Amino acid sequence: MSEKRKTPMMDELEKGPWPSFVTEIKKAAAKNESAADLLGLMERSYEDKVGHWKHGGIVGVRGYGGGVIGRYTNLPEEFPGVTEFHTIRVNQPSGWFYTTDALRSICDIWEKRGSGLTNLHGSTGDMILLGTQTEQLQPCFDELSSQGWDLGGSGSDLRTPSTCVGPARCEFACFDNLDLCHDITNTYQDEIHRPMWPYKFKIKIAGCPNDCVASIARSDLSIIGTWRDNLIINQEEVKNYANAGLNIRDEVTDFCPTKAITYDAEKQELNLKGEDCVRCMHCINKMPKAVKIGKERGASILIGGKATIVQSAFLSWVIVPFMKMEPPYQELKDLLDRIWEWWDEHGKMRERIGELIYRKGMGEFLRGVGLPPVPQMVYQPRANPYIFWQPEDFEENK
Amino acid sequence: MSEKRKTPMMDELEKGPWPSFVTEIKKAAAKNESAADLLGLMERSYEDKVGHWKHGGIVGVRGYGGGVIGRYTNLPEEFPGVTEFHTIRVNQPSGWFYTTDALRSICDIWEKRGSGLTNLHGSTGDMILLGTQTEQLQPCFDELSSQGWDLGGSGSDLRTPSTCVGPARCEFACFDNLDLCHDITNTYQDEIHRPMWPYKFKIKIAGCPNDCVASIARSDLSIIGTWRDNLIINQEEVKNYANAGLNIRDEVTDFCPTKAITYDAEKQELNLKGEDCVRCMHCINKMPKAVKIGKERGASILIGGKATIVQSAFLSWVIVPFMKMEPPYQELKDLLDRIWEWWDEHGKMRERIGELIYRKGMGEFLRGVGLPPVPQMVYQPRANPYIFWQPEDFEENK
Amino acid sequence: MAKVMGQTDIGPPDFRKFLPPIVKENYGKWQYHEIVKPGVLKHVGESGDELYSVRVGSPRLVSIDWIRAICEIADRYCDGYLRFTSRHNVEFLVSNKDNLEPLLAELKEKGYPVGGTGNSMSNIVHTQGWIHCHTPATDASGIVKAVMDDLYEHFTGMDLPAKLRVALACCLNMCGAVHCSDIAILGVHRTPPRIDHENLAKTCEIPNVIAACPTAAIRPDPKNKSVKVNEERCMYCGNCYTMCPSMEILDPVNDGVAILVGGKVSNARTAPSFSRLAIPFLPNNPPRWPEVVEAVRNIVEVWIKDARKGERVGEWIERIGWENFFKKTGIPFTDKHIDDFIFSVPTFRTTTQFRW
Amino acid sequence: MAKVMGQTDIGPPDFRKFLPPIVKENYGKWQYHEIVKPGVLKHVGESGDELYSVRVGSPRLVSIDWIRAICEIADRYCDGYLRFTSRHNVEFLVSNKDNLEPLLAELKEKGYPVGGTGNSMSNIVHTQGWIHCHTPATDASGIVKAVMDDLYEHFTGMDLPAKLRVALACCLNMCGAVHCSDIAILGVHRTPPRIDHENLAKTCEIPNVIAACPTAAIRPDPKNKSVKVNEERCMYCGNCYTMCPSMEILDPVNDGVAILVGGKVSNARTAPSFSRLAIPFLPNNPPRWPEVVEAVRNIVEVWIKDARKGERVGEWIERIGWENFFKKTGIPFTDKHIDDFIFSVPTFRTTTQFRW
Ligand code: SRM
Ligand code: SRM
Ligand code: SRM
Ligand code: SRM
Ligand code: SF4
Ligand code: SF4
Ligand code: SF4
Ligand code: SF4
Ligand code: SF4
Ligand code: SF4
Ligand code: SF4
Ligand code: SF4
Repeated sequence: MSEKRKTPMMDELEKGPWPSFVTEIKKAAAKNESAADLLGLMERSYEDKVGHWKHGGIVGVRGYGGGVIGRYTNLPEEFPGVTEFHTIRVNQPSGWFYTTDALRSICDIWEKRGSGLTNLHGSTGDMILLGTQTEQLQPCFDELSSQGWDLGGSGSDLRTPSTCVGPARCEFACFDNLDLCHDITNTYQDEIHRPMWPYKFKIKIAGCPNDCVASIARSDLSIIGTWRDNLIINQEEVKNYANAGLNIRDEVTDFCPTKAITYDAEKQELNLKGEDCVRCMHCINKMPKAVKIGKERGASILIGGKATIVQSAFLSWVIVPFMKMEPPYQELKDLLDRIWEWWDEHGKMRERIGELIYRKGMGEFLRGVGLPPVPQMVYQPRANPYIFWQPEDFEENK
Repeated sequence: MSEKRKTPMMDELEKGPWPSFVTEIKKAAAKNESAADLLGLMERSYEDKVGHWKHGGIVGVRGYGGGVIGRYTNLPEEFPGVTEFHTIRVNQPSGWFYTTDALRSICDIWEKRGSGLTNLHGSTGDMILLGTQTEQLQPCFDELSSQGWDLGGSGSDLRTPSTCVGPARCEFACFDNLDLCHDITNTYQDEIHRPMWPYKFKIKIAGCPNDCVASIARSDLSIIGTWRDNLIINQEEVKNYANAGLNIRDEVTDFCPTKAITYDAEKQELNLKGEDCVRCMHCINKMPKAVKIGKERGASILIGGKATIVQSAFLSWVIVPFMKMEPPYQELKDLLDRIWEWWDEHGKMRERIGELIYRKGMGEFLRGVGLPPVPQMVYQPRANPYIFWQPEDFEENK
Repeated sequence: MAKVMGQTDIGPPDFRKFLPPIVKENYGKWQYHEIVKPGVLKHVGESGDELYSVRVGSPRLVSIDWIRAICEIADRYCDGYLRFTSRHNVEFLVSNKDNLEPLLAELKEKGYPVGGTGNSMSNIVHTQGWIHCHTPATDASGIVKAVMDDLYEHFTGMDLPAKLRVALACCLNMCGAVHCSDIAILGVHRTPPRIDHENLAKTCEIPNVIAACPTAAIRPDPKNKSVKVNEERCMYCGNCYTMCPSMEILDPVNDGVAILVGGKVSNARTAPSFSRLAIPFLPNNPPRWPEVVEAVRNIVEVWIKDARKGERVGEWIERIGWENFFKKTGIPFTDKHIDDFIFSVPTFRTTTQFRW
Repeated sequence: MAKVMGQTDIGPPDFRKFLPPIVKENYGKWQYHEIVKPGVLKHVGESGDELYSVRVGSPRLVSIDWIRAICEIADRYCDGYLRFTSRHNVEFLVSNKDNLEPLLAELKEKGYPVGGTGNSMSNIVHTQGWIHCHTPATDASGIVKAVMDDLYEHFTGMDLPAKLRVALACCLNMCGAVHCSDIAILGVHRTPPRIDHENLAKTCEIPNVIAACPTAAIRPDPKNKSVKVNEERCMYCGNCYTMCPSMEILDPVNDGVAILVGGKVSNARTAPSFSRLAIPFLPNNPPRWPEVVEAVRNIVEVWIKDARKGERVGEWIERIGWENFFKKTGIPFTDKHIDDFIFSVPTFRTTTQFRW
């Protein structure tokens, strides 16, 4: 796009209080031809009401099977700068903590090797470097690597794990989720970089049931902090909240899903029926000074979360109500290995683990990976009597 | 079975306070050889832990395709009296009301024409005449008919409709369910007597949401009385209940599913938020003198209820939130005709209407029978975006 | 003279012919009711008329002698009017209050159980079992008798937290409609059908047999002109046997009973709901099925002890959680309890909210 | 000299290198937090240390200039430490309280939106759209910009009944994970794929294409060495196109946007839940999608007016019932709202309990 194309619709999106992605593209376009053509292509899409990208081909860097999304426009003549416009997924640090130096190291590389546009961050959690040519991929990777960065996942591999801010800044964290995320990301570098499974597999780790990283909805394996003893109440702080004007009954205890916690307005005290608390966090969230998570901490493990394609969206399902979460996380890793092995053996191409479990049955999954069935795994037992009896069940008859 | 077989296990079941079916068989056996052999066959089954009946052949009476269940023992040599042992389904009167004369007319026929054993009643609602020979079927029917009795349904036909006691003895009845049951049973004699559909179709009619005839669980079409205005509260009677010691908060209002009704203990009064009442009956049930159903009465129509085979048990689904129920019930009959036509056209062999709707989609069913979609039909709208767009939806584009 | 053939399609007798006068007069105009005592309902009309109904438990499988006997009683106290209930009890309809106590006295003397009203256990809705059906995995009447004997006090009393509806079906066809009962007793097979290849093609339509299988375990076997069963996918529902006598599934050793709990039908308070698996298997142990009787009693007793007044079994379980149901009843939770059929996914727990 | 190849499998940098000193010292020992004002969190450690986090809205699609600009700010007030959130906002980590107000002043001056905490609307999680993907049914960044402009006051304020999480995905792959959002904006196709028979066999594995279809609408077409689509069974999910470029599904006229509501992710109070269909279709109307903006605002406003304090959108709807949701928002209910996929049955109403 040699002469400057008019982009009235793009320009319109520079107005208004929310920061504008168009302004960002224009900033990049000032220095980079691809970014300029991206702007033109977007205007064209806004006119046509249709995207102008073709299916990506297979592009990448040496030694890796994933981490790059190939992309080509279907209007290369009109927008030659985006003839090739691949994105690179860079694995973010646990909890998305950065120093300015670290971020600048990325900017410097991307200024040289790509469009200068990024997503901070991608929806899975990676830092997305948005748009470059095939020939730039390897040098870009080499430079990233030399600065201590590595690629995230794409394709049928382990996707880049991600986790909430956790103990770095949150009083609710039930274990060191940042460390766990870093640890498993490093342990499974091969699984992240070399697609070899039926389909993608995502892990997200939340420090507590608030699930600030949406793990239960967005990961095949969800690790969510929890505790096994009673929450801890500081009645002095209860009084302080009450005196500060918090309506404890209306805003706190009335919302307790099991009525495990009740408020004695006269004494200004909370009463807890510990065995009924399902650790929903609500009373803790509302009164963090007065109510704290218990001391016997670990995590619940859930499986199967994913979006709608093919068999419907699934939220993850409890498979381990409680697991201690301490380095080197061996129990978790052993479980992961068994899960992947079972999936690999039985899964069809492009079948997420949740869909496989649905197809084969939870019972078969549990037997396959050696997990004991417990009622915490279900809201309710089956309503149909369609039970698959196993040979072991008839031992007594022989 | 000429010499008398010992039946120690049957005898054991004559002990205990609950009336014994064995005693009943023995009473019949005293006069009837088939009944005597039934007792022996039962003892044999108790020894073998297995039934001794073969699949029934097709037997029946002239002009009818159903109403008789053929049955033959697989031990005819040992128990010749039950070589043939068919049952006859006699259509009960609405609400199972009888005079003693009417019942005796049945007894007299059955003494002559069958085993003398019956089920009062079968699980669908018929009077079951239990066990006779093929040659007795036609004479038995002829005599029943001459006394004013007719057969009920069996096979792929309309099964004998049944209904609760309703206005005959219940203050909760929202319409004349006894009359409706009688009316449609007579209107659809052909559908009851001549199987011609993909599978069975059951109708049950309950006078109110208490559903004393289990229509929502046990019929393909459930008609359940309801009302459209507010329930009626008599505050004087509220006070009477309170003074008589009913704990109105704990036993009544706390159970209201929507908190539509609350109790003012001071004034001894009930307060109703009419638009939140979902007509669950609870407050009415607990305080029938004080709370009464509304005045604008009719019924909700639900479809699809059935037991577990093949695709799981279904409870019926709301398809018409409210329909007036007045003779000649034309709106209902028109709807039934449309439903049956659609089922007949699309249903596979042995596919209940609920399973067909599941297979084809509720949307297609509603369009097929011409019912307007309303939110009352669902607990929640769909969570997936898998929408089948219809040609009409694109009219505007043309 | 040719014998007169019965007229067809006359339909059932008009119920109006069978209504006692007091019902005709107060039809649709009943005001309220009270439960005078267990088994005795009093309905009062706007007119002030009082109708007493006395509910009597029945074995359901009855001889004509039994029918004649209750007719005699009804003649004596009810002007010849009586009815049956949707759960197969008898109701004597007494319009003259003076007849009430004498009727009750006679019933007591003759051993008819009076009860089943209010917060009681009513009759067990059930099926044919070994009495008359070809597919049963267990008997019906025998278990019902044993359980009712054991829980008799809850039929004649009204001391339960709420109504208790027990049902039994002798195979998965569920003619007893056990799928929505507080406690369901269900006959279950546990071994795959045994195919009689020689007769199959003669006796059955192969496509229908194949279509009958909920899990698509049945495939055509053209070589044998028969079908094959993939035994790994078979969950022993018996539907193929219902369709086809050459798919014999009855198994004296491995057939037995499953217990499901927590279903209900009424719309009162909570929506109608399915019964759910509590005990996957108990053996057939005639004549009194002690394991089944004991299992039912255990559930009933834990419910009585733990439920709030007014809570049906399922409502109680939903409040305390299934975790606690299994803990409190001591019933082991197994992989068999976890659904793996079409609608399994909505039963899986998608939250960290649970009890330990 | 051969160019040095980057070392593989070094993994991401250790986050510990990037933690500010105050975080290292109070790691795992935070006591409690307060929201000082919209966008400003104060976390207090057992030590008494106070960390202020200032949350700034980001367009997510940012240039390196933007990154450098926020780095400059972080250098000035945060000793060079900052982080991003799981919803793509920036958080400036201020350990020195004295820097807080100057930072806020600079952010204000430069037009960075501060907010997204507590009972506010946070950033819209979204996807690529026409910026970079090959399957979109709508754009992502443009709609997000338009909606955020319109609801800006709810990002910078905290006056909502509860948190409001909006997400957008430009096609059914749902990279924006819209399936559990308070409000989900979803790009949808509405016409079946157009098959390029000539190229299909060359570009795609036919069995995989067939397997990709959730409704089994795709059959082999051996004559054409291609596939056939049974258009009656196609619900335009686009999964075949994801698998195979010869199944083109983009449609400039009929593609557009659906709105789903009431999902949530947290386990707080109620279990996580899916978003459910509110509006089946709104047209693509760039650059500002006024119909979409208006629809979202309408839902938000009705929620604000009607919900109890503390009720997320879905919690509010469950309390008032979907009947009332449709009534109060004025959104028409259609046959499209009724599920007809695998798990439809559990969504059908199996009770007479409903509101008129
Ligand atoms: C970049 C990103 C969107 C974004 O703008 O942030 C993205 C972009 C794509 N996703 Fe995604 N997905 C992204 C996160 C997600 C998420 C959210 C998440 O991970 O939390 C989901 C939903 C959760 C899930 O996994 O179920 C998601 C579900 C999909 C699916 C459907 C998978 C399914 O089983 O349902 C596909 C289709 C596929 O894999 O073929 C897909 C495919 C794609 C492809 C590769 C298109 C394709 O069909 O080949 C998109 C490339 C776009 C491009 O050209 O840049 N993407 N994708 C996200 C990854 C960034 C990162 O690495 O951080
Ligand atoms: C007699 C009765 C049981 C009883 O002891 O009361 C009965 C007996 C039989 N039922 Fe039933 N069903 C009876 C009520 C039911 C009910 C309950 C109801 O109607 O409320 C159900 C569950 C509700 C439903 O329809 O879903 C029921 C669901 C079945 C099924 C499964 C149908 C399904 O779609 O799931 C079958 C199998 C079939 O039709 O092939 C079945 C089949 C049978 C057969 C005909 C056996 C067969 O496979 O051919 C049984 C004959 C037994 C015999 O030899 O006497 N019966 N059957 C009931 C009919 C009496 C009457 O007319 O009053
Ligand atoms: C006679 C009968 C109707 C009939 O036409 O035969 C009947 C009669 C009455 N029912 Fe019923 N119900 C009858 C079967 C049912 C059934 C069906 C069933 O059990 O298979 C149900 C649904 C059961 C379920 O949910 O599983 C049923 C659920 C109710 C309810 C709601 C119970 C609940 O709280 O869930 C009430 C209200 C109440 O009792 O408070 C009720 C209330 C009543 C009242 C009080 C109605 C009235 O004002 O007359 C009647 C006396 C109840 C009592 O026994 O205490 N009736 N009732 C049935 C007696 C069956 C029996 O012999 O035990
Ligand atoms: C920074 C962040 C974690 C991170 O690693 O990036 C975070 C941080 C906090 N979350 Fe969160 N949450 C963050 C995403 C989430 C998400 C994920 C999402 O939105 O995609 C959720 C689940 C949302 C959902 O349910 O759909 C989430 C659900 C919560 C909840 C439960 C909310 C509820 O009542 O349903 C709380 C508790 C509360 O706020 O009372 C919470 C509480 C908190 C606290 C108060 C925890 C603490 O003590 O520090 C933090 C400040 C909250 C605030 O903004 O008012 N956080 N939080 C994320 C900020 C995202 C953003 O920029 O807006
Ligand atoms: S998930 Fe829990 S631990 Fe993690 S940031 Fe959110 S509230 Fe804190
Ligand atoms: S954490 Fe949740 S369940 Fe537990 S007491 Fe608090 S509000 Fe109740
Ligand atoms: S269903 Fe309603 S009307 Fe019929 S008997 Fe039961 S309570 Fe009365
Ligand atoms: S009928 Fe049910 S919903 Fe209506 S007010 Fe009474 S208890 Fe509440
Ligand atoms: S439940 Fe099964 S075995 Fe029992 S009567 Fe019905 S079809 Fe026969
Ligand atoms: S018993 Fe049921 S599951 Fe097994 S083969 Fe027969 S129909 Fe299929
Ligand atoms: S949601 Fe669909 S169109 Fe949007 S980025 Fe993901 S795959 Fe591409
Ligand atoms: S768009 Fe979806 S439903 Fe239609 S043919 Fe393709 S995969 Fe099947």
